[in-house]
Amino acid sequence: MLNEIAFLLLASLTLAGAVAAMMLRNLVHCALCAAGAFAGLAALYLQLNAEFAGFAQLLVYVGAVAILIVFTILLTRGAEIQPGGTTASPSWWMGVPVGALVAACLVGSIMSSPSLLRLPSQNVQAPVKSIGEQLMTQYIMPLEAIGLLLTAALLGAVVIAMREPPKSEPAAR
Amino acid sequence: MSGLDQIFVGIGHGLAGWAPASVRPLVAAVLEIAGIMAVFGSCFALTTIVERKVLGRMQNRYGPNRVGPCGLLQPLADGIKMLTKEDIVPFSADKTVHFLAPLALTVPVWLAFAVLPFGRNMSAIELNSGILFFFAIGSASELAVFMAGWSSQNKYSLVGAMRAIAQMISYEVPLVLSTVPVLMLAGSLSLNDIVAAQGTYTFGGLARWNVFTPWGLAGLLLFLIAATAESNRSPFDLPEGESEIIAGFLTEYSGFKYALFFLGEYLGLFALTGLAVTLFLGGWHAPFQWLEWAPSWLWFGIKFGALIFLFIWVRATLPRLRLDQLLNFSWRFLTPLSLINLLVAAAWYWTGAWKSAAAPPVRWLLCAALIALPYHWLGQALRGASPPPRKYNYAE
Amino acid sequence: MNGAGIIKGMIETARNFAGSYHDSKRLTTVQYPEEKLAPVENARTIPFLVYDGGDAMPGLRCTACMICEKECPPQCIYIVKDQVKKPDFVGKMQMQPKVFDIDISVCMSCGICVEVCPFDAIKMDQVFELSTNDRFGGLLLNKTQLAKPNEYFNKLHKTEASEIDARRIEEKQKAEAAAAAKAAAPKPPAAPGGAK
Amino acid sequence: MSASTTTVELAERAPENQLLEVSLGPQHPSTHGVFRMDVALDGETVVKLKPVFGYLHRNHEKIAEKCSYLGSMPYTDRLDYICSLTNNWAYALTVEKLAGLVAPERAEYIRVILSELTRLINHSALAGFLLQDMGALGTPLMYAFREREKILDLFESLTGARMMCNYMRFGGCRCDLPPGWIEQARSLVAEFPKFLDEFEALLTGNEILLARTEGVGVLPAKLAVNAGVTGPMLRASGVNYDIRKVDAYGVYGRFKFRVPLGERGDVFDRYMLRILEMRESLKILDQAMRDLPGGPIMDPKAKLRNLRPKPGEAYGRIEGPKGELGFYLISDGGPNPYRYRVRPPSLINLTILEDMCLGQTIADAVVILGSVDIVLGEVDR
Repeated sequence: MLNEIAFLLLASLTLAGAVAAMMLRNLVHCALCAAGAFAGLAALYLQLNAEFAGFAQLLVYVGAVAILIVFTILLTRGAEIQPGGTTASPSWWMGVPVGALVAACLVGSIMSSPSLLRLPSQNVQAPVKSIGEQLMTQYIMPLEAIGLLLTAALLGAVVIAMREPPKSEPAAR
Repeated sequence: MSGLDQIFVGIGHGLAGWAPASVRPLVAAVLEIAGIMAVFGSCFALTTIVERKVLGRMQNRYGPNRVGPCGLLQPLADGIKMLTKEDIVPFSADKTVHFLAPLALTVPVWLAFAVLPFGRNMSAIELNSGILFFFAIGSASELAVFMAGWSSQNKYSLVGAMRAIAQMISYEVPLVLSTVPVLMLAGSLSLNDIVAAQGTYTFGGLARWNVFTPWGLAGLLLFLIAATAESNRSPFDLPEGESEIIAGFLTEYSGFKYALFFLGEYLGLFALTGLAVTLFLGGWHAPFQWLEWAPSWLWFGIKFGALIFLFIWVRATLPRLRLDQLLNFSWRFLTPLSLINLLVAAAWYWTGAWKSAAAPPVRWLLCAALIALPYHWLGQALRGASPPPRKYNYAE
Repeated sequence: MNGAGIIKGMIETARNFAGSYHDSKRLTTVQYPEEKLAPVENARTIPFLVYDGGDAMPGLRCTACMICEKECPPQCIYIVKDQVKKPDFVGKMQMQPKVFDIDISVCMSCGICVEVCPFDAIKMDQVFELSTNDRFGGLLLNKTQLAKPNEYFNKLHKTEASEIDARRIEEKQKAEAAAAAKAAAPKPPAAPGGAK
Repeated sequence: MSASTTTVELAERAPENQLLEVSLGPQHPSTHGVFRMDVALDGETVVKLKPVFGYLHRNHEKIAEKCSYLGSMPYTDRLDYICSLTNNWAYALTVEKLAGLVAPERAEYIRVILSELTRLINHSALAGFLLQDMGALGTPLMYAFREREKILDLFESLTGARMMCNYMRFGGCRCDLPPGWIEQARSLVAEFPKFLDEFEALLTGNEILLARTEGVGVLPAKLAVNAGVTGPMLRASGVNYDIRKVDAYGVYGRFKFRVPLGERGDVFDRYMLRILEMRESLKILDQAMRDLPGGPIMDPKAKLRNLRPKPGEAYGRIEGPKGELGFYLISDGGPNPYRYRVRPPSLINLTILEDMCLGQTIADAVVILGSVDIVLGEVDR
């Protein structure tokens, strides 16, 4: 019984955070609500006893990605609120059917996928040690690929952020 | 021995016994939480007064001694003052975020205590990925610092917040990397297993703590330096560099919110000190075999107090680093050193198989050299071509 | 070694920390209200008027010559002369101040009034607990509040006070000898005026 | 961060609107009094810096024109309130030049002893405050103040006040040394080197201090000379100019002491200069106390009260702890000076603050201001 209440609570919090991240005017508030949504998601993982996934989510998303989002908001446009802009654009009614279509095909593919059919075995214990071994043996290729991808992204970010030294760029900014 | 040692565990079980069976686990959990919050709450109050008295003694003065016997009621006086002080929220500040920031900082830090083993089977939760939980919770504090700095809408707090985030992110890397050798050698992420791994005793009854190995000593030093930076303490207290930007992200806070930030900072320090004791100083194990009779939580307390004294001692002595030096220090000195520390730990592990009599000292020296040389070269590289020592000529 | 300087500094603070428990030179705090520093003879805070004998007003040495009022840099002394004259310690008739106020909130305790006073009438006190709850009246001391006996002056500045007393006694004897001589030589004069 | 980036190149780094205007206002923990710096920051780097002062202006020079010569002597204590005795001496020296008075031997020796003790106070307090700006929470400052208290007790037992001494008169000193004063001073001078070694052990080798001060706020010798900078700041840039050697006023000619000179003129040199100058002052104090003559301490024909020097002008200067402290007096024969002008070393050393701080970070700007050693009483007069 306790589990269901906790699940409902956490799920509603996460959804509220996600919706708020979309609806609020002030950009920094949106970023913080997004961080709240990430934390809610991490709590859901923990509820399913997937400790490693939950803590990794908390560490990566709430620790780093949230700060990244907030920094990008600050450094690019700042958090000024566009005066008078309504949250929903005038042609919102065009969006509803497109949204419904995407939702339909998503639900369809989930329902028909084989993984749902198998009865989920009781809380499978996934200690960190076995995850570590799997990562290093069976999934070694995806891990290395992700590593390369992230380093490339890091280098790209550094190049963009670096301010060109004044001498090489004659024209004023 | 086990009577006094298990005294708290016994009390816990006794009290939980009275509760009806269905809700017993809940009551046990609440008791543990209450225990941790009581102990570390009073430890926070005690540390504020001990810090001011030790700082005073190091500066040839007494430190607070007017409130209560030799100043022991000073935290009570500070608490009342903080509660009664008016809580000013600047007009242009973003009210909600300004209000949430201290909470967002303090709540995660309380969670970090759940996983630390304070004594024999005295840790609130036994997670098999304890350290990951600890660092996941620890990383949430940056967001809180940003919320505080940005919401005060004040130049000084914005500069302070930016400094704080840059510092915390760049010092999280060496903090985590310096714990990896311990995990590698202990073979598990759970803190209880790590403490158990340090439980055996070598010749002469000396405990087999990690700090007596070269990579352990280097790891402890790296961890303590990174911990000072994580909790914004003295050589790295740039975020609230009083002499430059008043109180950094704390400028616009007063009254109880300021006290909450203060509490959050100290609890962060306690959590990191607790982790340092668990990882490197053998958790609640006694230093020598013949000292095993003392209760285990007492050893944890003694080591914890020693490290807190070390932090206060460093705060009394060292001036503050500049921001660019601070970041250089982390990225060009601490992080490479902690990576090299991994190699040293690996070397220690492979040379473990030597059987000859002279193996332990040779092995120790070999690994120590493996870490000392890079320490010297990186230090020279960091300070750049150190200018020749200044000679001052005199005019008659 | 890279960290050598920092470690030397840490040892220094540790020595001070340990020293503060046993070495008096390392702990120099005086707990003010309970312990008080020994009074320093030359110390000066605010001026006070010296009077001889038991009674304050007639015994005042001040002859309202207004030199200190002119010389005081912040002009914090206010004197009004009194028509009635009174004899001084040698018997000569001297003026006396009807009003003698010092505004100690303006006074910067420089001691120039003491230097320029020809009659050793004003000296520097050593009391520093001067806090009052009234900013104007409380800090404006009038003649009666300023007057203090010569014994108090002797207690504060012993060497200077003993010199002045010696000089005054010697002058008094010289004046009495002159008066006696004048009395003995010509026809018997009126009784000598020396009033105690 | 090369300190010599010119202003043009800096201004081009970030457009005007992105600069963060911060006023390190009069209400700031590390401006050594009521002094304001309007700083334009590009990130952490100082791009523009405008010093604003005048908050502590007390109209000292106009008041002096109304006061008698003796009357403005206590006001000179309030100029540089950390070293009041050197202010007194400079003023007394100038009036003696104006009125043609000569102080007796014993008074001259006492003046040298007191001004060297004041130099010890000022330099140790400066080193303490400099470390306070760098973030060492009070430890060096408390050690410096522990020594300063001993010297202030000496001043109190001699002149009557710890900081506002008002001790020197035209043609000598106000009162002679009380018994036991010289022995106490001698024991203090004997113990002082131990404190200096302790201070240096705590600080000079400290890597963080070296990192924070080397190459920061470099003052080229040419700029220092052109800007009229004097005192330890000038000597830290390597220019050999010490008025005690140049003028040899008072009895300084009889003492053997050396003048330390810096090499690169950065904040570390200025800090080190002060420590070395303290050691030299100790040498002077030893020699002065050894051959302190007896005799009167006041020129008998010096009149205390209505001193009316004959019309004319005089400029007397001494080597104050902060630099060349000068007084320029014009007398029209009346009891008070016609014109009374003070040459404040702190103010003149402060004019080049912007040149030193450009290109440095805001943390450095605070440390550079600390190394300039200003006292707002003297800057604003």
